[in-house]
Amino acid sequence: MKLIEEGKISGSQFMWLLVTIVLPTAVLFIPALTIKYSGTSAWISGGVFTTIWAFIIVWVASTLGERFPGMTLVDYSSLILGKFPGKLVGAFYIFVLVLTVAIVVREFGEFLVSSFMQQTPIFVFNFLLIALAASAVRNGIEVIARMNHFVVSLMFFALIFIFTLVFSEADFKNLYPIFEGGILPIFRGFFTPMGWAGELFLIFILMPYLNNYREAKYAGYKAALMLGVIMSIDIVIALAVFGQQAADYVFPVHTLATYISIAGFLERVEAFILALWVAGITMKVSIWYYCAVIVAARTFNLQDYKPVVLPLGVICLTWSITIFDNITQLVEHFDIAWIGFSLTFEFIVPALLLLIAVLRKKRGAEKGR
Amino acid sequence: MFNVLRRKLKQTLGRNKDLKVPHDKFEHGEGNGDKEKHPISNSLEQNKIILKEIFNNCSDVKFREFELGTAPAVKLLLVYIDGMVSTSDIHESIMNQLMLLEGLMEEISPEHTLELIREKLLPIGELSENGDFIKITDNILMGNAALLIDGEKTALILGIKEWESRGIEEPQSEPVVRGPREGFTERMLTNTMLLRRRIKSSRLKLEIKKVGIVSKTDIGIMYIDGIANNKVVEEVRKRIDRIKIDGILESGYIEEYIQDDWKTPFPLVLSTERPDRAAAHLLEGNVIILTDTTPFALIVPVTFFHFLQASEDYYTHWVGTAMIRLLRIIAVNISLLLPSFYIAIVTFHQEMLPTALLINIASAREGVPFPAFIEAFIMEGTFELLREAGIRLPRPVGQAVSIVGALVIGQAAVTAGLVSPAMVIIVSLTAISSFSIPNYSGALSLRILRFPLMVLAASLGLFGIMVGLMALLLHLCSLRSFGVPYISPIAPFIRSDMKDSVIRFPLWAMFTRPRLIGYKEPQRQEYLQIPKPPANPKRPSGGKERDNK
Amino acid sequence: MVSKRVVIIIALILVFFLPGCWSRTEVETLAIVTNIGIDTVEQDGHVKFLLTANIIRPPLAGGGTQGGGSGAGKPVYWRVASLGDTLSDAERNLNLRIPRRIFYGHLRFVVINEKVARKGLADIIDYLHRNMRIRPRVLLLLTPEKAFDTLIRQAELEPDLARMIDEMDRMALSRSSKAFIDDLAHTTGQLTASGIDPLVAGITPIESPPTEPEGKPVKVIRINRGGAFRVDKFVGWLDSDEVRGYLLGIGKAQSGPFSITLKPHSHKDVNIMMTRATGKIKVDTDGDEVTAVIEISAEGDLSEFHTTEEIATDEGMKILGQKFSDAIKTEVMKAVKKSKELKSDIFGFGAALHRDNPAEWKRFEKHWYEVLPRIKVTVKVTAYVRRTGMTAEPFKPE
Amino acid sequence: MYIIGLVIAFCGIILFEAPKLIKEKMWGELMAFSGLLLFGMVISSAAVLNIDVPNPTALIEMIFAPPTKLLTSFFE
Repeated sequence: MKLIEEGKISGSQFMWLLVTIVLPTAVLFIPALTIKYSGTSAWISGGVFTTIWAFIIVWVASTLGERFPGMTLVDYSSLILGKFPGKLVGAFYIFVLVLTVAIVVREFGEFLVSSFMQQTPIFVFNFLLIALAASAVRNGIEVIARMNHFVVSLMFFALIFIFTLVFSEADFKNLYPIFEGGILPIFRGFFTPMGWAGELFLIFILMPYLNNYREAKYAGYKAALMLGVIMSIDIVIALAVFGQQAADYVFPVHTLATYISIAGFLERVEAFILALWVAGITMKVSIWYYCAVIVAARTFNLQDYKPVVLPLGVICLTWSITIFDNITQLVEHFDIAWIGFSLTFEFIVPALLLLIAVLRKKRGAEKGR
Repeated sequence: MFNVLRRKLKQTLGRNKDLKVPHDKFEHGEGNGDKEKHPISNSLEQNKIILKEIFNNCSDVKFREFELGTAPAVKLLLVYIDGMVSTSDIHESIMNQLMLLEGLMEEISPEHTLELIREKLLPIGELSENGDFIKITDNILMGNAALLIDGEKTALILGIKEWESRGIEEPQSEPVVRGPREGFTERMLTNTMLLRRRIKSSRLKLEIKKVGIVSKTDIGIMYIDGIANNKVVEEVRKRIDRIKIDGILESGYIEEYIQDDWKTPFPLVLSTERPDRAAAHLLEGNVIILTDTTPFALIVPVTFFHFLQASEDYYTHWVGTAMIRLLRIIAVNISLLLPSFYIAIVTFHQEMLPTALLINIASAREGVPFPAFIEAFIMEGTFELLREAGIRLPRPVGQAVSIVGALVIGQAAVTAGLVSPAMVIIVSLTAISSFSIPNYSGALSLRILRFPLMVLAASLGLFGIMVGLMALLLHLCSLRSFGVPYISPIAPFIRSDMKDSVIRFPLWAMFTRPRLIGYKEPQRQEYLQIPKPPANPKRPSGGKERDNK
Repeated sequence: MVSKRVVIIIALILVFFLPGCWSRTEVETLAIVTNIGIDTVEQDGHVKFLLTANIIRPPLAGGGTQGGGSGAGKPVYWRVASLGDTLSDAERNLNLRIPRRIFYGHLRFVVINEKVARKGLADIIDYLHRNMRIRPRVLLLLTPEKAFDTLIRQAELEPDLARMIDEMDRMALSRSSKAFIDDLAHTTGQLTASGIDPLVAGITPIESPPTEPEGKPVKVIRINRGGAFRVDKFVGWLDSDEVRGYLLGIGKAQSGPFSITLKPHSHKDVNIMMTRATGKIKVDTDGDEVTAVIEISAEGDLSEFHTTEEIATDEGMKILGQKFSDAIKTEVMKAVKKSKELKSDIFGFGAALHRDNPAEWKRFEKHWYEVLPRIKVTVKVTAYVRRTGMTAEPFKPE
Repeated sequence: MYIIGLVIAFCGIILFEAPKLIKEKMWGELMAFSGLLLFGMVISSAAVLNIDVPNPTALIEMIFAPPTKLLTSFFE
């Protein structure tokens, strides 16, 4: 089966792509959402549990990918289920990915409008973000992977910058008591970040672009671990500095950045941090967008994926503005419906596919590459 | 676009239809795949008429007729361009030989005149035969002399090129404190000599091509066989062969035709005036393209970091160089971003400034009638104008310009209330930073990009800047120079190449060539040649002393 | 293809010029507010907020040519106030007389009137938190007089009140640990968390005798107390010693002079300068009884010695250490006593119990403010005097 | 007003992609392109003209909110 784009990425580029798939929005939203339910043990649900969950997702995705080397989810679903159901799965995933792009764009637009530029219409931010991502997507996965290398370092710099500079304000007494209400609240708090950790399911679509597909599993595990560590630190620092109050902030990490003050000189840096974060979000949107485009191209059996980039962009942009009426609806959506929805497309459908593939002994041809 | 050019060219060149030999055939010289032959006849008169017609109205082309021997006298015609050949050679090695040594002639039959002249009479190193008008014309135009012999269907081409050229001087565009003072000159053979003197290896190859339908400029492709990537060399050949243009006057012409992407503001080809730099790049596996008539050599493939390197970096201590490299990277950022950063902060993110500074800026801006963006635009524009004026003007006037300029972007503009003092600082810092980028075309691209970024900053603040930077990053990541990713040691990340990008490692640690450029023979030196004190430092010369006893 | 792309790029650039840049504001169109004061006023039977703001006057303040010291004659800040039904309303009502956009990005502190605080801080905190320009670092202060009046008091040595309070917070107050200014984030955290109550720095307005030759008396402020809260309502003041006791208890005291009596004199005759201190609170329960242990360890240097005894001995230092720890203990106990009196859990005994024993905390949480006065608090102090300064033995006049 | 911008934008997109596709006879791509673009046109014009169209998140909420609530209620 011929790939639509012949771009190839290395194992480490793949790993960083996976990190970017999750990190930029997760860092912004997860602390508040987990602390809300799990309180002081939020770092267990947001860090430890999510890592385990991410491992499961990576295992399912890369096992399927190794079974059908060189194929994306859409390709082997029609191999496993037959032609028409396979296309149906493809159509479902186009919907999922386009919607996710729209939601991610909306999230970040909301963040920008509410914390930096209140007078600017959200359309401007969404439009620019999607326009940037669209041009990145048209340039192909290799360019995205290369950009991502750059951007990941910027994001890490921003995070380390925030974390180290507010460290002196952290009061680790705020982390106690652990396991206050037993295990249940921890699980409850885990449901929201679960959707984020599960985003690693994009391995399904990106794996064929890997130089050596056997590296996918390892890279996935590494990315999952890295994400777990970052999320734990993120939640711990937010808790330690603000205590339970962190749950009331919409964007605790941003508030952390506003709280930085070193010697009365190094302060008021949040706009700078924001600027670095724009890069991360652009990359995240680009990767999701790319996956959406590839899935669409595979589902419609196209030779060239470029023609569908702009139409999908229009849909993403429109949805990014119309899907939610206000920011609370967005947060609530993550809290309720998204949990079930993300579980379905990130885990249940792929796991079922894997199960059926194993039962029907379907296997892709090993390609001599 | 190119087709149009070619068509136009053909039209203009093909107008002179009444010539016996169509004029444009001569213009499509060798290397153009022109298979048609235009042999000369054995009648000297005939040939002379044709040549005269070809060189109609070319007063500097000299036709000198003379005779060889006494019985039977053979008519000879020497054609050359005055000023491009060595007059002393004409007099002593040619005329003197042929006209005065007539006594020899009697022994030889007239059928062998050509062999005789070629083998016995002309003491000239570079000598060839040719029987085709096109080739002969080309050779005359190149500065060779053609000797036509009555009764022979071939002419002798005498390589006696000599013309005035500038001596080797210190390069103006890339001065150094430490390092060789030699620079390339306008004469290509001098330049190849300068490189050969640095790399005395038979693996250093030179391929000469003629480019330019009218100008027929010599283009030399130099590379070290076995180090340079064959594909790159092949690609260079192909791209140079593809150039169909009337004339090449500077290597910039070549540059524009061979770079991978015409839209980018970034230079995808490095140009240098310094033979040491060119030699260093040859050793790394790059290909050098020399152009006759210009001292600027082109280096391909390049990456973005090449534009932050100066040849001096490798001659001074590595710690200092490492620091200077970092400084240059900061300078790149300042020269690209500082004005837009100022605009963004002053018009959008005022909370980022320390209170005291904000108050100062606010009070300084109190009387300024323009928004910060217009203010910045005026000042940056003024500065660019001044800089341009300073370069173009003759030196004495240039100084006057700089004095006026200092007044304009200095005190006077502030006192007049046109701009705020902070803006003056911003502009001057930007200017200084852009001067500290070693490569002119690299700095130029940053200067261009500064303005769109300012627009973005003025409309969307830091977010706008970041959007601009992301677009820039996207562009940089998609660029390639002869197949090599433009920002290569960073993205894609190549650990072994980091030694010569952001900072420079000591020379002994740079034991590999850049992976994407000189990958054929990656190792360039012995491993671990770390300089060390002598093995037994306690007794540096103890052994000898004992011997004396 | 090519020309099309160029057209698109040009169009994009033009698009940016069109909308006139939504969030753009030039610096000179900003009214930079450095501090605000919040009062309530009764008008027509309604309680309205009186928002007082100090706004910087840029032409007077900076410019480089003017020295910082000449601030006494012409104040660099400008006090304006306006009424409103809510604080946001009052904020925008300021613009009925100010031609510039009110800019909170450089807000340094908020002064709240004592009476307002007695009714509850939650509304004010909500206003401060929702505004994206106000950062969590903003300092909170309580004033017994009208905040409107406090904001026109003179800042000496610094050009304006905001910088004065800022420097006090950063440099001066920790020298004695007798007062402490907390910021918005912490206060909010303590307000919303259960089992801990905030303590907000308090201002004492005073009229100081002339501070310049041939000057008039000046109205200044002094930060020398702390307002204790129960949940979000102000309940009473702690004086400066009690504030230091509180700071020692929660481990935030850094240094400070402790005057102690070595001999049964009528006056204090020794001073020990605390150089470092840590404090920890542990709370446990025994049936219905709650016990709290405050563990403090401190170090100090001898900084003044008014008797003639030989003290530079190991024994002497131990005696001094004992006295030093007694002094600390007294101060902490005073603060604890006050906390119990006011029924304000500023030490966070409840939070400590919650931390150490969440199950027990559940039992007491509902009626914690009744339990609070009954808590048995013991203070354990280990204090050492390490050095004697530049002289060892006292000078003996002979 | 906005609808004019929208029309210009869509014209731009069509001019940008379609000619090449037609020239290279990529009919499948053209179909996919026009189908998706038509959908985009419909929803974006609806958004601009303030016409209510079914919202994807509303759909998701309708399907997934009850089971999710059931799931999470076990842990509260």
